[in-house]
Amino acid sequence: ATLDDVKARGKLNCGTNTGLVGFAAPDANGDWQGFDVAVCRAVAAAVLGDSSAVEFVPTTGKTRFTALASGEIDMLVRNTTWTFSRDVDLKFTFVGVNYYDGQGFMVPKALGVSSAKELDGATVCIQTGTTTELNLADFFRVNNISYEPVPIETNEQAQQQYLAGACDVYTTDASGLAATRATFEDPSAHVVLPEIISKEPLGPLVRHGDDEWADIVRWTLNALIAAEEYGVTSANIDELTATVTTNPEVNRLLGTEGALGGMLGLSPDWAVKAIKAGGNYGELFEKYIGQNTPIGLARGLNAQWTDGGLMYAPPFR
Amino acid sequence: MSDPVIDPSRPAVSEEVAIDILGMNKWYGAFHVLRDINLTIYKGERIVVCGPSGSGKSTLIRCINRLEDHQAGRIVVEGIELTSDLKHIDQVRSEVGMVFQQFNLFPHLTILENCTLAPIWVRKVPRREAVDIAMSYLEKVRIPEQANKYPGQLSGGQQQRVAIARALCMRPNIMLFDEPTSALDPEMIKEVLDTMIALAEEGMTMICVTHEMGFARQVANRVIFMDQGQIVEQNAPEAFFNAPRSDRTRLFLSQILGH
Amino acid sequence: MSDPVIDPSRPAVSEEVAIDILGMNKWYGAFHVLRDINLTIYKGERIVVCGPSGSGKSTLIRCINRLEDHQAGRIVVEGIELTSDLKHIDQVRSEVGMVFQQFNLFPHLTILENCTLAPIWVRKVPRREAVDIAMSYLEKVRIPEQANKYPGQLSGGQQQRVAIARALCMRPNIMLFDEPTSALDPEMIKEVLDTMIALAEEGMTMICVTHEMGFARQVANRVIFMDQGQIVEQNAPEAFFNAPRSDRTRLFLSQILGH
Amino acid sequence: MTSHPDLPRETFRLRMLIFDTRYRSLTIQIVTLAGFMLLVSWMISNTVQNLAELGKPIEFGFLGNQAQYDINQTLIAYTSRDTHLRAAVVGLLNTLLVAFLGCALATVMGVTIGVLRLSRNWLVARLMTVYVELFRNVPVLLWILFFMAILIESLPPPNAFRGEDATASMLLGDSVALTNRGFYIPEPLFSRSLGDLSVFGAFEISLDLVAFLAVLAAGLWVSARIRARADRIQNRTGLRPTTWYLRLGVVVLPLLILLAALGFHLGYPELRGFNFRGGIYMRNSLIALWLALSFYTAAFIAEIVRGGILAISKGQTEAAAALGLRPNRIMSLVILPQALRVIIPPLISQYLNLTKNSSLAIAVGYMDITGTLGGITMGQTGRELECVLLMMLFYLAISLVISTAMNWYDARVRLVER
Amino acid sequence: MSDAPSHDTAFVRDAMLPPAPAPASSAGPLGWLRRNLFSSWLNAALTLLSLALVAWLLAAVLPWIVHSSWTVSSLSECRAQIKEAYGPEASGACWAVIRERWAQLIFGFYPSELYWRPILAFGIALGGMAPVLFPGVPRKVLYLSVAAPFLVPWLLWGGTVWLPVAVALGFVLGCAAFRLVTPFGGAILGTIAAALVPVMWWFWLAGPASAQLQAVLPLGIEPVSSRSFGGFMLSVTIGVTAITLSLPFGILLALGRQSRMLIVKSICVGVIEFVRGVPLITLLFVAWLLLNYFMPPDTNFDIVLRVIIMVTLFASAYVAEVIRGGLAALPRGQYEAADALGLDYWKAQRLIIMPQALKISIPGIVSTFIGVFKDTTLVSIIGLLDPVGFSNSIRADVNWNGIVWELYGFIAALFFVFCFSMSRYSMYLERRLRTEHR
Ligand SMILES: Nc1ncnc2c1ncn2[C@@H]1O[C@H](COP(=O)(O)OP(=O)(O)OP(=O)(O)O)[C@@H](O)[C@H]1O
Ligand SMILES: Nc1ncnc2c1ncn2[C@@H]1O[C@H](COP(=O)(O)OP(=O)(O)OP(=O)(O)O)[C@@H](O)[C@H]1O
Ligand SMILES: [Mg+2]
Ligand SMILES: [Mg+2]
Repeated sequence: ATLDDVKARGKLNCGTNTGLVGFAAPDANGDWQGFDVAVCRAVAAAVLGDSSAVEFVPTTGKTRFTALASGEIDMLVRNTTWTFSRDVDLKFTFVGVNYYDGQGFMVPKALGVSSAKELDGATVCIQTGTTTELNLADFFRVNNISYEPVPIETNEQAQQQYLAGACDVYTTDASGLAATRATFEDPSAHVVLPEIISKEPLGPLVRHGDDEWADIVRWTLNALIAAEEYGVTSANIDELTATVTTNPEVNRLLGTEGALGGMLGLSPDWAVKAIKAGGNYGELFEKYIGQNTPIGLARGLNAQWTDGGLMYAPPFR
Repeated sequence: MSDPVIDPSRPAVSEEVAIDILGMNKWYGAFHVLRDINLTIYKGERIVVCGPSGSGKSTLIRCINRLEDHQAGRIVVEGIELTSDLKHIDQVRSEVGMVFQQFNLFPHLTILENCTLAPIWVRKVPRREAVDIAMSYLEKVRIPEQANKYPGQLSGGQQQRVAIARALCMRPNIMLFDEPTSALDPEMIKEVLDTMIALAEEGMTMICVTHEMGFARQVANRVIFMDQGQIVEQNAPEAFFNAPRSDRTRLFLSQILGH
Repeated sequence: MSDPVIDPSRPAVSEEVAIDILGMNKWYGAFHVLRDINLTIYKGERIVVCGPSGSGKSTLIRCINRLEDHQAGRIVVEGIELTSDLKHIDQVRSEVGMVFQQFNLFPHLTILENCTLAPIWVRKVPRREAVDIAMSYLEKVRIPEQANKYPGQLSGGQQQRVAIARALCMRPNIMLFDEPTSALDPEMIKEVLDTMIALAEEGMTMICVTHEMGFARQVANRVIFMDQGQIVEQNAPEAFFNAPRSDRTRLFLSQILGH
Repeated sequence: MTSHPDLPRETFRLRMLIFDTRYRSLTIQIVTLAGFMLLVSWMISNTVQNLAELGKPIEFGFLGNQAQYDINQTLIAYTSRDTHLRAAVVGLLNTLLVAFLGCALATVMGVTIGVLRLSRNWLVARLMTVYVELFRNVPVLLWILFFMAILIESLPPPNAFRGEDATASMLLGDSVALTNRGFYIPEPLFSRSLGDLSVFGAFEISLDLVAFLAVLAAGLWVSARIRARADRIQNRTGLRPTTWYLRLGVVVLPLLILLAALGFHLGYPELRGFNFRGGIYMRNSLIALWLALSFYTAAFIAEIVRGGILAISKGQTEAAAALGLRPNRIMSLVILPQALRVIIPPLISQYLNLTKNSSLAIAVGYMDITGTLGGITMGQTGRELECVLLMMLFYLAISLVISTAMNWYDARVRLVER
Repeated sequence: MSDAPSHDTAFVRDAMLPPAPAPASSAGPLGWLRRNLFSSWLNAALTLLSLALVAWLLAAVLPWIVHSSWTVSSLSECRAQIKEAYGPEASGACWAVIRERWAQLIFGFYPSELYWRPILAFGIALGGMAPVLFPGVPRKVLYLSVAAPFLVPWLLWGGTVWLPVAVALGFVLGCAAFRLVTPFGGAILGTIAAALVPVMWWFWLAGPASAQLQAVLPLGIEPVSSRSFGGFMLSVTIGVTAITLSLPFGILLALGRQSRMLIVKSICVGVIEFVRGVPLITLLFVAWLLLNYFMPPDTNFDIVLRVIIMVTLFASAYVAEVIRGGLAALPRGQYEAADALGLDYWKAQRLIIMPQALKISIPGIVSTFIGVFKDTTLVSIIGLLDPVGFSNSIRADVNWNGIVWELYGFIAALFFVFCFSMSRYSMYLERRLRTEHR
């Protein structure tokens, strides 16, 4: 089983992007950083107790599924959209959603476009190997307008072409658009159009057929989300673990009550380690892609359900 | 040394000038290859040029059909002065045939095509006629049966004879030979020299760079000895071989005839 | 023609059979190269094989150490029949030394290494011993001082002598020579022939394809004349040269000795 | 020769399999074959087992499914509702297109550079050396990325052509627009077009093009006849009639007449909406790939051409000159026929390399076969094995065709030797 | 003399003429200019055109290179600094990104405190190749050549020292098997045994054996997984390993292709033509996507290893063709002389044929290596972080998002220096081969 393999190996093999601003990129020291990367680290911390026991495997849009299917990686966190055919036909298990996204369009303000429906005849840059290509084809066909697709291999090249005016529009997941826009010399000269033409729930996925492993990844992610909901942060977690709190849900999450960890085949404080690895979901969000980062994404759909968002961790019981 | 073999049928030399070289100088970059060459060659003369390696023999005869240009002095061939005028160069080249040490046959053409190429494209001779001429010269060099083979299929001696025939097909008035036998095996040398002797007997004006002294004695009217880009000595062959006047000539002859 | 030069010291021939060829035939594809060859060679015999080009001389001796295979008949060398059995072939090859027209020395090895290679790898002789043997044979062919040079640095005659030494280092009982002197300049031919004569005087069984008739007269016990893949005539040299019995032999000898 | 004591037929023994030269090679071959078959079948059975475990048995049915993605550069009609198979064919044609364009440009450039490298002009020769060394010592992938970046960064976007204060303008009397999306050039239009011919209901071929090609072929044929006649006249009289204007005329005039009859006119690109409309649009990706492959391959071709010309020794030129041949005749009668024999075989293998290198198209998003079949189709359907297999087959077929052509040429022109 | 020439031309030169200085038109700097740059109108025009081109290129590129910034830590700071230093219109290179990331571009994620290991490893590899590449290297260096194939991977990947020892033992076992079997089984069985025994050893026993030894006597250095390989080091590792490994396979394929045995020949021809007929990128797809399918379920090779396998296969086919050329250049007499001395096929190959054929082939092999080395950039397409791949990752860093030319320029320069010196070297080798006595 995957869990045993990972434990035997002492390392978690985690597939990520070869580079996507805010979500995965190596820093000057060669350490991978980003929102997706943090999920990997949390799982590694939960399973192995060490958030740095991760082997990051950069994958491209083309190679990611094979890497997972062939066992090259144990899990894939690479802004991958949860779709029917990937779940059913390609035989993967999506264990949750760490970012609710949707495909959007970015255009230079100077173009004077205010709606995607006005893009008839425009040249559109898209990253290949993703669902965006299919969404885009559908959107324009349905609206009966024409466009000129410019398929591009990496986000960086897309950005370069867009900035030089080689395409009028850049389309990708709205998060990506925001992240890209944030690094422009003059971000205010570009607008993200209101239309979100697709649902893009992005989340970690594992292979079919190993439910124990899927559970571990699923509940690690849920633990991060739940922790935010209950106010468990990396700052106060030591305190909360030391003294049994009044909230039994928190206690069960932190392993001070019940034996949830044991059921997963992990240590009782698995969730504590996962949360300590980088913080709870909200903390991670703020650290890598939130309002105070250059990327500056608002929580939006990704706020807790209590704040009107979609982040909703099932109960820990 | 035995007496020189003088061919009694050696034809007489006319009064007309074939080639006139006057105060000619040539440099390769800063290197002075030919120094103040003065030479008059009459129609029907057979000149043998010899001298140590690097003395400028090849350069001299290559200047005569302007494969090299000279920087000072004059060269007049058959009344045409060699300047950088293309017309003159063309005229001179079609009057002067040349045979190289390395044969330089065209390997992608048959022997016959090698021989008819220039008559057809330069002299504008009808093909049939060109073939007839070529065959007559190939017969003269005694290899008509090879006409449809390719150069690669012939021995060195045969190739050199084809090269001679090819030059003759242009019906030149003057023939230049640049060490025609030095790339050949001994038994082949003879067949080529025989061909050249036959040519000499017909009264062709010839300038031949060679170290075959037997040939020189037999056919030359005049032997020219060059060293360091200069004509050091020239004389009739018997006088040249028996009583060389310059020290350099003597030294050279002793080396050449030594073995 | 003068009397044959018979070396008084020419060693006697033993009764033991070295090579026995019986009704041997060989085809190259459909071309019948060797036709019904019957030949018995005794220990210590020196055979010279001659004949026009393409008559199958080379093929015959190449069959004897199975560089070529034969299709019918038998070849028995030193009591070992040459079949397609590898063991036998190996045995025969280490009994039979061969010298080629083109020397075929190994250019990437020194002379010494050329000579020690086979003893070390085939005979499994210790290196030191192999070097001693090699040096003794190199001395025999009179070039011990070249031992550490490479073949490319030697003249043709020296190379051929090394080739002989290399073959001898395997201490063969029989030596085959395929026109060993025909790629050499005249002055070098003599040094190689001298080496071979010395070898003959020691009583080595030798089969030699050559057109050096002087050599044949001096050392051969028997001269074999081949034509069109058949043995046309064989005889002691004096008889062979002075009184050839077949017309073809006469024609051939007149051509060969003509010049 | 009647009878000879033949070998008694040996009885077969097992050790003869190894020690008998007759059976030995048989043994080796059988062992090799068995080993090879074992290896292959082992891999196949592993694959089958692995794929079965993944629930992805090998089948090609997916090619019939809707592709659902758009392709910008197509030589045949294609929409996102067409099948994966058709998308693959679009990609295949795109590969052939860029390979053809690349080979043509690389040849022209390579020959020019190779010849210039031999120039007596010191500066030119040095510059060409720098070119050759620079291009062949840097990976072609980098060149492709470079060229793409240069096109994007250095040319104006279409909207720079717009408005009163336009910073860019079209060239050649407003007929050509060089933008950083690609080049727009005038397209041929026919007001009395013959329409299209549908082949098997799958492809449309323009009848105008067919007519054009037919007339061109006819013109070339007549021109060849005129040349043959000139040859005959030369053979007979020795004088070669001047025929170039006649030959040019029979090729060009009928074409002009045909074009006039079809109502030929040029459609100029003009800026409408976001982009230029009309005209032929050559996209950046195609141009970058084309230029990069051509510039890269040209460096190798230049070396081949230089080598070929150098291989024809100086003696050949001198001998021809000494016969009184003019330089252009020397070139056409002596140097070229020989140099071509040396040049063409390696040249053809450079063409093959260029075609194979065109698979790097994905780096700039040109939709060749690796972009469609080996890219989006493979990504969307997850049929790696089938897609890679088909791609390999396609490239193998190309290289087979090319190497057959090369062998044929080789055999035809080999110099006759002794 | 009956027919004495009617002109008395006899002549003797008493004093030799000294060489005169050449006229200005053919010597001196002016002569040089005239001859080399302005010998005709066409040439003069070409010269001027070239000069204009060079000037234009330099004018476009030089200011950018010079107006550069070396010290900042992000693109926006860099832009600000350049504007400040060279005026608002100036655009310049942000070489700072190279300063910050050069180590990554060269070593990838390799732990920085272990950089000495790859450096040492490539030093050893170079030393091991020295006897082939340079004349007059002392014989002792050959030991290094033998050790290098085991030492280099060990240094790069680290781990227990027993693994390379166990692998090396495989070769020893192979030789032993050959020695043992040949006397009674002949060369064929010997060869089969020599091939099978080490393969079995490597597959089933080498791993456990080295683990046992490690348990008994732990000797090792810190392991580094091939995931950490990246940048230029990855290119060099793939290139060097592939070429080294491709030599034995290339030799076998070439021999097979030369063979008279139809089946062996057709298999080899098939493999060679297949590999040469498809683009490397499809083989890399195979490495990434399919190689694991070909292996028994649950085997999992490292991706770098899989890429090395496929690139080796690729290089083998090209090396095989180069070696075939070398073999074809050997005269038949060499084979016959070896036969006549009683050497068997493998001994003849090893002692006589291969040393000569390989020597002739070295320039070709070096060229193949350059090609393979350049082609290693394609691994970026399957997501490995070679220099090109890494440049994308660097641009995914918020600080350096949007930087292009500096990275490409640096990478191109690295490759150029490496490949150019190699190609010069192979030309030198070719010249040496031509002049050496053979
Ligand atoms: N193209 C050239 N450039 C520079 N120097 C040259 C050139 N060709 C010949 N030389 C030099 O000019 C000198 C005369 O050369 P030439 O070939 O005329 O000598 P040669 O008398 O024919 O000698 P050989 O008997 O060796 O043919 C030599 O020193 C040679 O090195
Ligand atoms: N490998 C081969 N395949 C086909 N025919 C061959 C082969 N080798 C030799 N022959 C032919 O066999 C005949 C005998 O050749 P062989 O070399 O034995 O003649 P030879 O008497 O040694 O001639 P030479 O004096 O020229 O060496 C010749 O006609 C030759 O063309
Ligand atoms: Mg000369
Ligand atoms: Mg012979």
